[in-house]
Formats: sequence, C-alpha cells, structure tokens
Amino acid sequence: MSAARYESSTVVDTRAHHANGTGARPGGHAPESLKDTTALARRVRQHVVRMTSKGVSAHVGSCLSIADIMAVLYGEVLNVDPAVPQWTERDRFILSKGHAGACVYATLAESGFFPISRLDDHYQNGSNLSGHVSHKGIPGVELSTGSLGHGLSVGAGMALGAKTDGQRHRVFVLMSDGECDEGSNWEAILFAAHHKLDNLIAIVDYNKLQSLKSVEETLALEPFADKWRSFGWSVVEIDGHDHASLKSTLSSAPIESGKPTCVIAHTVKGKGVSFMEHSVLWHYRTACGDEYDAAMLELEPPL
Amino acid sequence: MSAARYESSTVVDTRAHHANGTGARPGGHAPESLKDTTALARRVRQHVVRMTSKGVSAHVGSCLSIADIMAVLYGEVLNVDPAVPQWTERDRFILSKGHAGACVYATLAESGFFPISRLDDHYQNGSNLSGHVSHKGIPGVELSTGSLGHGLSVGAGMALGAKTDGQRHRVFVLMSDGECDEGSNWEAILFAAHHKLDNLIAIVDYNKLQSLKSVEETLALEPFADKWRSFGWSVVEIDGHDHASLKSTLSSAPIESGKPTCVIAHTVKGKGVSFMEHSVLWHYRTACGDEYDAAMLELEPPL
Amino acid sequence: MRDAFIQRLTDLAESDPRVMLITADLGFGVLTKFAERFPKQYLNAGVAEQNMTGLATGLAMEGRTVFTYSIANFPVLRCLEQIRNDACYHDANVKIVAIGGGFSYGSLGISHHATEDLSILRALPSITVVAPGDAWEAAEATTAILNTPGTCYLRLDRSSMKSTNLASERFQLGRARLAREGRDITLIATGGILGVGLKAAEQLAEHGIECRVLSMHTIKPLDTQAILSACRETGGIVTLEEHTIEGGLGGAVAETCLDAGVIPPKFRRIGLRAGFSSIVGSQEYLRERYGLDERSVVAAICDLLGQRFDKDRNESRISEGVAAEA
Amino acid sequence: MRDAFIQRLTDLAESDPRVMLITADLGFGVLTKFAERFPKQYLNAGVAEQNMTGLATGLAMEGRTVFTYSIANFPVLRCLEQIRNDACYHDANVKIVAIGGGFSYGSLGISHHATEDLSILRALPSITVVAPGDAWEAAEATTAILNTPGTCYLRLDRSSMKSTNLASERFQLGRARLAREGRDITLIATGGILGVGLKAAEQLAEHGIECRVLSMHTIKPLDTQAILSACRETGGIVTLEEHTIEGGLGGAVAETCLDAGVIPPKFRRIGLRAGFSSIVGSQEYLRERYGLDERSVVAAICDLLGQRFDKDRNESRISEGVAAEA
Ligand SMILES: Cc1ncc(C[n+]2csc(CCOP(=O)(O)OP(=O)(O)O)c2C)c(N)n1
Ligand SMILES: Cc1ncc(C[n+]2csc(CCOP(=O)(O)OP(=O)(O)O)c2C)c(N)n1
Ligand SMILES: [Mg+2]
Ligand SMILES: [Mg+2]
Repeated sequence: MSAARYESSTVVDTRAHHANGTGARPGGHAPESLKDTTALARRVRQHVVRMTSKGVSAHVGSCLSIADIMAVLYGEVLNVDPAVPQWTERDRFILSKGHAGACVYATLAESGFFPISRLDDHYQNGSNLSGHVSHKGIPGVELSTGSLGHGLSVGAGMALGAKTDGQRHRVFVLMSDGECDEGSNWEAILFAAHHKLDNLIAIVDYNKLQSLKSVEETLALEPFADKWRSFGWSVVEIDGHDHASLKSTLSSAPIESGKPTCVIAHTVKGKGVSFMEHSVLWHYRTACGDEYDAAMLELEPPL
Repeated sequence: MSAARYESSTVVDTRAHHANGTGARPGGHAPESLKDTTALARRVRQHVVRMTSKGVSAHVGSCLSIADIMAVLYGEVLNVDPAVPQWTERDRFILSKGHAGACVYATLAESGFFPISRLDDHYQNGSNLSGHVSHKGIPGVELSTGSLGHGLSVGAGMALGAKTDGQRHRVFVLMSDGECDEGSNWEAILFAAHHKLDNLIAIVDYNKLQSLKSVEETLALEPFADKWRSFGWSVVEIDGHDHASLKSTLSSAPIESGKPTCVIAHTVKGKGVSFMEHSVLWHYRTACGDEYDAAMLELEPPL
Repeated sequence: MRDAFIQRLTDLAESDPRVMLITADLGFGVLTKFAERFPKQYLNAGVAEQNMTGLATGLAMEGRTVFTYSIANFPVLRCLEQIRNDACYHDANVKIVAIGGGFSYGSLGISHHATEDLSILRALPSITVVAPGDAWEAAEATTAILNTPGTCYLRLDRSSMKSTNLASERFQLGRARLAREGRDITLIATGGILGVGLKAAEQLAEHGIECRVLSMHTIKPLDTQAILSACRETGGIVTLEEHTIEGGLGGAVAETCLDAGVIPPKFRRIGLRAGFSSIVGSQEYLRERYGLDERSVVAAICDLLGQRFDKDRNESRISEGVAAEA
Repeated sequence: MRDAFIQRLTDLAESDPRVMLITADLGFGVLTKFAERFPKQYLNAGVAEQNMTGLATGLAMEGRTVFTYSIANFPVLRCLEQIRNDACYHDANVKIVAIGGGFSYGSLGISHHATEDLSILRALPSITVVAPGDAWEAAEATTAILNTPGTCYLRLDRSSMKSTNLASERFQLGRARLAREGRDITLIATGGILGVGLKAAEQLAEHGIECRVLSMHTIKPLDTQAILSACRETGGIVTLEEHTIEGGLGGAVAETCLDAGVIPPKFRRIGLRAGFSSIVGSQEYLRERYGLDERSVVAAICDLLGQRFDKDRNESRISEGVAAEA
C-alpha cells in the first residue's frame, strides 16, 4: 500500500441544501440534506497524504489541518454545483492559504468537479495542479493563491459585488493563522466591516503553527478574537474538527446582520495522522515508505 | 503682510531635559527645563501657512493639525541636539504622515537645526525641501516619507536596534488617522507589541479627516483605541492641542513597561486658523491674498 | 489628461453600469462629480492600495470592469504583487490608473516621482501598459483599455500639451501614432513628454532637421513595426521618456531593434540617468534639470546627427543629463 | 546556492556582530543553525514582508547590515515601495535575499515563479542587483554585497551546477566572469542557468562552435565593457536568463550595445516569452518546456549562426520558445 496511487472512490454528491439557499442548482441534481462529511474528510485526508507523498511536496500538515473544514463546506454548506461550476448564484469559496492547494483539489474531485484520477497529476511535470491552488483548467477553483494575504481582499470584492447586485450568495475565505501577520488582510478586514459585508465569512485555520515556530513565538495573535471584534467583525470560536459545530456555524453565518463573520477554527496542524500533529516538521516533510504506510493506516476507515 | 516672506524670528532653545534623559547633549548647550511651546507652536503655524502659500502647495491643514504636537516634542520632549543632529543617543523622531513635511522643516528650523531663512526654499525649484519630508541635505530629519504607512516599521527597526544595543533613547513616530488604513502599519503594530518595544511611541494625529471625506465616512476607525489594545499596545487618548497633556504624556511614555505606547491625539485639522478648521478643503487649498492675510492675522501673537 | 480621463470615464460609466471606479482616497475635486452621479459605481477604498487592487479583482470577477485610481507609485509599487497574482494572472478586468506620471508632482518629493513604473509593469505578463501623450490620447486610451480584456495600466501625467490629433484620426492600442513626419531622424516619445518632443521637432526643422515623431502611447504590446520602419526609413532613433533609462521605452526599443537585427543608423535614449532626485521643483524645472526639456532634446539630436546648433549654455547640461555612452 | 549563502553569512556574522538576518517566516532547516548561534543577529519577522523591509531599514540606520530573506517574489514584489523609498532612497545597508529565482519552485505555481524580479529591481535607483550563477559566486556575492554600501539584491536559485571558478579567481561585483573562452559567439548568462549555458557550450564545441561564456552575475551595475568586448571580439551575443525577456538581462545588454553604437554581428535573447506558466513542474522540466534547456540553447545558437545541427525533435520547441522575431 506504499505506492501513492489512487483507488477509485465513489464521488459523493455534496450539493447540500444551503441555509440561505436561493433554490435549485442549474445542474439538475437533486440536493440532499445530509452528507457523511466525516467520511468525506477522511477520504480528503487520504488523498492529500497520497498526493504530497507522490509529489514529494510540502504542506501535508497544512492540508490535514483544514480537511474537516473543507469537507463540511463542500459536503454541507456551500451552494455549488459541480455540473455548472460557474453558476452565478453559487457560493464563492477562496482558499487564501494557497499552500494547502492539495486539499482543495481533493475536495473538489470528491465533490464531482473533476475526476478523482486527475489528483494523480498534482505537482507533476506538465500539470495544472500546482502546489499552490490555481484556477486555470481546474473547475471549481475561484481564485489562484499562494502568496499569503491576497484572498480576503478579493473575497471582499466579490461580496461587495454580490451585495450591490442584490445577490444572496455568500463568500467564504479560508485563511491561516500565520497569514494574519500580513497587513493586507487588515486592510480588507477594516474595509469589510465598514461596508457591512455580512455575506463575507472568513474562516481562520487557527492551528497555532507557522513555518518555523508556533504563532505564539513568531507573532502572537492573542487576544485574537478581540482583534477582529475591534475591527468590527462578529467572531465565533469553534473546534475546527467538530463537524457539527462547523456545520451549524457555517450554515447559519452571518452571525449578525450587517457585520462580516470571522470563524476562528481551533485546529491541529497535521490532524488525523498522529505523528504529524502539532508539528512544524510536517509543514515541509513528505511521508514516504514506512511513514507513508503508517499515515495511511491511521486514515483507514474504522471497522 | 500678504507676501509670503519670513520675518526673522529668534531661534528657541528647544533642548529640554528629557524625562528618560541619559545626560548632557554633546553640543555643549545647557538644557533648559521649560520652554514656551505655545509660542513655538504659533511660530510653526505662521511658517507653514507662509510656506504653503509661497509654494502654492497643499496640506496646510495637515500641518496645522500637528503643530502643537511638534512644538511640544521639539520644545520639551525630544532629547536632540541641533548642534549634533546625528548624536547617537538622541531620541528619534519620524514623521510618517510625510505630507506634513512643512511642519517638520519649520519646527527643525525654529529649533536651530538649520537657518529659518531656508524655509523660503520649501517647494521651490532646485530645493531639497520637498513637499513630503526628505532627509537629504536637511539636518534633523531622520526619515524621508511621503507614501503613507512606512514610518512605523522603520521606527520599530530603530527601536529594536536601540533595545538590542542597550541604548535608552526613544523612537517617536507621528502618524495620521487615514494612514491607519494601510495594512503595513498593522504589521508593524503586531510586531512591536510582540517584541515588547516599549521605547517605541506612536502618536496618531486623529483629526477625523482624510483626503476626501471624514475618517468615519471613509473607513471608520472606531473603536480605535481597542484596535491598538487588542494588538498589545498601551493606549492613551489626549487632546492633541493641549500642551500640558502632550508634555506629560509624551515625556513619561512608555505608559507600561514592556509595551509600545500609542498616543491617540484628538486634533482638529487646520487648527489655529478658524476657516481652515475641520475642513477637507484645506487639505489641498493654499491661502492666497485675503485668505492669507486673514490666516496670518489669526496667528498673530495675542496682545 | 486627468480631466480628459475622468470625463471619458463618466461617459463610459453612464452607458455601462458595470464600469466602476475605486480610488485609494485621492481625487479631491476630480472625482466628486463622478462619485455623486454614480454612487453605485464609485468607491473610496481608503488609503489601502493592496486591498483596493484585491477588491477590484474580486469585483471584476463578478462581471465588472474596475478602474483603480491613485497617485504616482501608490497604485503600482504598493500593490505590485496584487496586480501580478490577482489581476493579471486572472485576466481580470482591472484598469489601473496612476495620475502623476514622471515628475508631474515634482515638488512633492521622491515618493511622488513616478519614474520606474513603465519598466516595472511591462515586465509583468498579461498586462497592457499605456502612457498617453496628450489629452486626446488619454481619453481615447480610456475607452480602449475598457474594451481590452484583462488588466491594463494607464499612466497619466500633468503636462498639458495641446492635442495634435486629426479630426478623422482613430486611436489604436499597440499602434504608435505618427505625430509628425520626417526622415532625418525619428523621435519616439511616451507619455506627456511627447509635447516636448513635438516642440523640439519644430525647432529642429528650423535647423533643417526633419524629425519624425511617434507617440508610443502603448508600451506593451509594443508597436515593433513602427520602430523597425523608423530604422529603415529615417536616419535613426531617439527615444524620449520621463522615466528611468533602465528598461523603459528606450530599453524596449533597443530590444526590438536587436531582436530583429534591424539597426537604426543612429540611436540615442533620452531619459533619467541620475537616480533619485532629492532636488524638487516643477515638472518643467525637473525636466530641464535632467535634460528632458526641449533645448536638451534638440541639442541631443543635433549632437547625434553631428550637426552644430546654436548653443549657448546647453552643452554642459546635455553631457550631464543625456550622455549616451554607458 | 542557498546553502553556500547561509554558510558564508554565518562566517560573516561570526566576525561582525552588526550583520543581521531577518526572515519573513521562511527557512526551515536552512536558518536554524544561524538562529541558534546568533540569537541577537537573527529575527523572524513573521509573514509580513513590508514590515520586514521597513524594520531592516530602521536597523540599518542604526548601524547594522541587514539581510532580509524570503522566497521568490515575496521579499521583492510584496514590499517594492519599501525597498524603493525606505531602503534605496536612504542608501540603507539592506541586502534583500530571494531564494527560488526563476522556476526553482516550479511545481509550486505562479506565485512562486520569480521571473520578473530582475527587470523590476534594476529599474530602481540606488540598488545593486546580483544573480549568481553557481554556489561559489553565491558565496562570494554574499561577501561582496555586505561590503557594498547601500541596498543590494541577491537572487539565488536552486539549480546546482558544479562551480567552475579557478582557485585563484577573485569575484568582483559589476565584473562579468569569463566562464569559458571562445570566439564564435558569446553566451551571456545570469543566475543558475549559467550551468545550462556551460553545458550548451560544451555541446557546441562538438559542433565546432567555440562559445565564450560570461557569467553576468551583476545585472546592475552592468559590465558594459565585457559586453562591448564580446561584440567586437566574437561572432555575436546570445543572452540567457530564466526570467522574462522584457527588460531583464537581454534588455540591458541590448541597451548597452545600441547606446554605444557597438552592434554584435549576431544577437539573440533567450528567456521567457510565454507569460505566466500555469503549467507546473520541476525547474528542469519548465526550462525544457520554455526553451531554456541545453538542447534549446544549442539549437538556438546553431540557428543563429546558420549552422545545421543534429536536430531530432528540437526545432518546434525552438521556434515556440525562443523565436527572436518580435
Ligand atoms: C506572502 C507570503 N510570504 C511567505 C509565504 C511562504 N509561506 C508558505 S506557508 C507559510 C506559513 C505557514 O504558516 P500558516 O500561515 O499558519 O499556515 P498553516 O500551514 O499553518 O496553515 C509561509 C510563510 C507565502 N506563501 N506568502
Ligand atoms: C500610500 C499612500 N497613498 C496615498 C497617499 C496620498 N495621500 C496623501 S495625504 C492622504 C490622506 C490624508 O488624510 P490623513 O492620512 O488622515 O492625513 P491628515 O492630512 O489628515 O493628517 C492621502 C491619501 C499617500 N501619501 N500615500
Ligand atoms: Mg498555521
Ligand atoms: Mg486625518
């Protein structure tokens, strides 16, 4: 099982009923109300471990950190239609921490935006599936990122556009904690509150680790929620691996009308593979050989 | 009196005893303990109205807004020596809202850094005295600015350098309120708190106006003090035209050891010339003819 | 130019509600009317150029064409990565407008001297770079970039030469304008300094030198055809830009000639070689100081062609400002 | 190169306590030892490149020489105005180090393709721009920029050619290195792609073409002398850079030749013409894809010299990747 190849895996129908939903998607598939997001998250984790192993690429810990958030978003929350990725009324999702691109690709593939077999191309010569998330030739990706601190401004622009046009979809931006060092975000944060963009939801993957050390040691963010609140946002702190709270929080956002919402998701970098958890090492390291086997074993479906 | 020429004006000895002072300045002048900062501020105001009038330049309102802060800094607070501008142990002062350069030049000239007659050159062809503050060829200017959002980072670097070297001088950075839109500042704000730069003092000229409209209408900053506090700074709010509170606050900063200090100075843009006060127009407009006379009349020494 | 731009943009916004203007807290007096007339198509993003550019990209992705507006280096250097990764890579309809090209804001200091923008932006992929030479070109370029898909840059400056277009003339991005015909030499100018070039050409005519003048309003994509024709049909090429000499118009022209192996009989690049100008002054003053004024251009061309001309105090300035030898 | 840099910097920091290194949250494994050994000379400024550059300026003003360190575009494009206004204008001893030049991080995507930095930075006044070709040059350049007053840029890439310096050789900023002698043509390379150039030269020798190879490690100030000598002494010039073709090494060389009126008999610029590469892959793969590999360089030079060479599948790639006609 140490070869990083993809087993065929059933595509989950992820098009859930959206809390604010404006009706049926154009693709014609009937939305279902409940998804097994736990299974989805597990498959996404398997994919990202395989993909990063095969590509000998970094950032597996960053991907595992957000697998639950991604699974709940695509499994339960986002009003998107893989059959019509550009559907106007869709919810927008931006991964601002672009280095976790593998996790987006895996989630999109599992959600039916493109064949799962394409994940094999990740990081490979001649592929579009770059390490940092890219939109070119990849259905379902809204924004290419990779430099931290870009996504929230673009998301704010999308949210403002939607509001001005009287559209009811929402814009979700998933950021990392280290990313919050970037001043560009604080420009966007100030702006979004001033313009009452309550259709904008920022999710911070608060895994407490950055590239070299902990957030605490690098540039401490606490009191983190206070920062966002003092900038005019509604803030809620949740366990970023608890699907029930992810679902209820993200489905019902905004928390307050007239304010953008920040979901501080407390997470564990490397979540799901015991030896990758809480470790800066696995920001960079790739699972090979025994390590790969051990990781995949931990991600096997429980009996 | 409508010609924008300089009357000779006595140079004030501004070298006050510094609260944290590390001793005598190298220039050999005896420090005096009390200065007439009110008179200094008035002369600075007269200069900036003359200079902007002569140069037909903008930003007179932005200069008047900080004249009191500048007068108290150079008259009472900063440990600097005009005879030895590069004295290692001097306090550092950075004008980050570089568009109020005229006010720095006027204050430096009044403080003896260079002849007052040089102020005549401001904005003129062939001059070094650019509209935005420049250090080249101008004794006493630490940093050239003009693009907003640069000064605090450089000041943080200076403060960190001083701390690492065990020096006891302080670094003052004067910013504008509109400038706080710039994310670069929030990077520096986060950094300074993390590194406990209590020798760094940011003064925000909170005159409630930016280039086109009020701060409130452009990007509201309230709750402003909370923003700084949530980023780990000590904050004090004062009347930025009250010399007594300016003096006591700035002399005794830092407020708390181990934290950088933010002084939110509530000010009036255009302060001192009634028809310039609270007006965006005078961010741009130049006083000429009758307007110039009227402005200068208001700035005459009271009988 | 600025007024011509905003006037044209007003017309465009009137007829197309998807046209939007975002300012980074600049444009007092200039944008007021636009803001009042099109409240839904106008936005002051505050003093935050990075966010402005990101916002513009997001809005463009939602079907708008968004003009971002600020002074000099702010909408370019302060947010260059946003321009590259967000706007350009996504082929977003973001149109960056910088007023104050070159020494337009000469007295304000180096933060406001926009003298490297053309080199910097033309290096980026997926962008159109335009620097109109007069008000007519500025207005026409505004329409043209609106109609050009993707990210564009419009550099406006303050100089106010009378427009020289013919009534029948059509403006085309990527096609140099023949502003004056001549065979002895070709002067290729970009931006408002075109006015200096045209006046220099008049003076040269008095010296018996007939100068072709091209307005190279589009720096990217470059009209290589016009350049190569100038090499072949005239006595040489002189480039003129209110901009650093490194990598700008002159650089692009040099690349074109050598790539094609079509060498102009004579060649000189006039631009800024002195680095930062801590000396300030009016645009006119600084042009003169750095050899970008009419007299310097005339002298440089005479020198290049080996002709003597009525020199009084010009010579020293020439050798200091526009010496061609590297 | 990265390792050569950090090793040399360690020596320099050891002997001079004013040498400092600031990273913007990058350098896992690479900077660890430095950080542990010189805690007072090391700083992680977090993911905040603008602040990093401002800090570096402030620290430099207080007597330090500060190296800023990050990947690819982050320490350059993200903080370009800080580099210009703060570091450069104040002649501050800030030394910007970008690892990952060109396609070093090819698989990571366009945010990590550093392919415009040389054009962008050489446009700025008061800066020295350096792109070493091998590990030895990288180490020597580190010392050299430390000893050069003011702001400098050091572009490192991942390619790992064996260094070719002679034991006695002295590295000099602003002076091209003669990496191989030849008279038929001169290949001028900058950065790690020098290795490709040298291998191509070997192959060309087998075709009977003797190629002079210059490592133009310093892009600014440029060694115009070496360029003009190459024009005069050899059969022409081919420039090679893992970088956009617009305004970089090739552009600077073209400017130099035309300014001096010294025209190389043959001329071609090899660099990136295709714009963003949304296609990813290893550095080697992307070089090949865009005509920057050994075979493409050999083919381009043969083509330029009008010589046939053993072509199998190369030709199409050449015309797509390195076609000289604009
Ligand atoms: C502007 C910018 N600077 C630096 C980087 C390099 N980089 C990639 S990930 C990372 C930090 C990782 O920590 P965090 O942001 O918390 O992300 P996590 O992996 O924990 O989700 C950095 C500095 C980048 N991608 N963008
Ligand atoms: C980065 C940057 N963007 C824009 C400007 C142009 N500008 C000059 S002053 C100003 C705003 C004025 O308001 P404020 O910052 O509050 O300063 P005040 O004059 O009120 O002190 C702006 C946007 C600038 N100088 N720098
Ligand atoms: Mg993290
Ligand atoms: Mg203000």
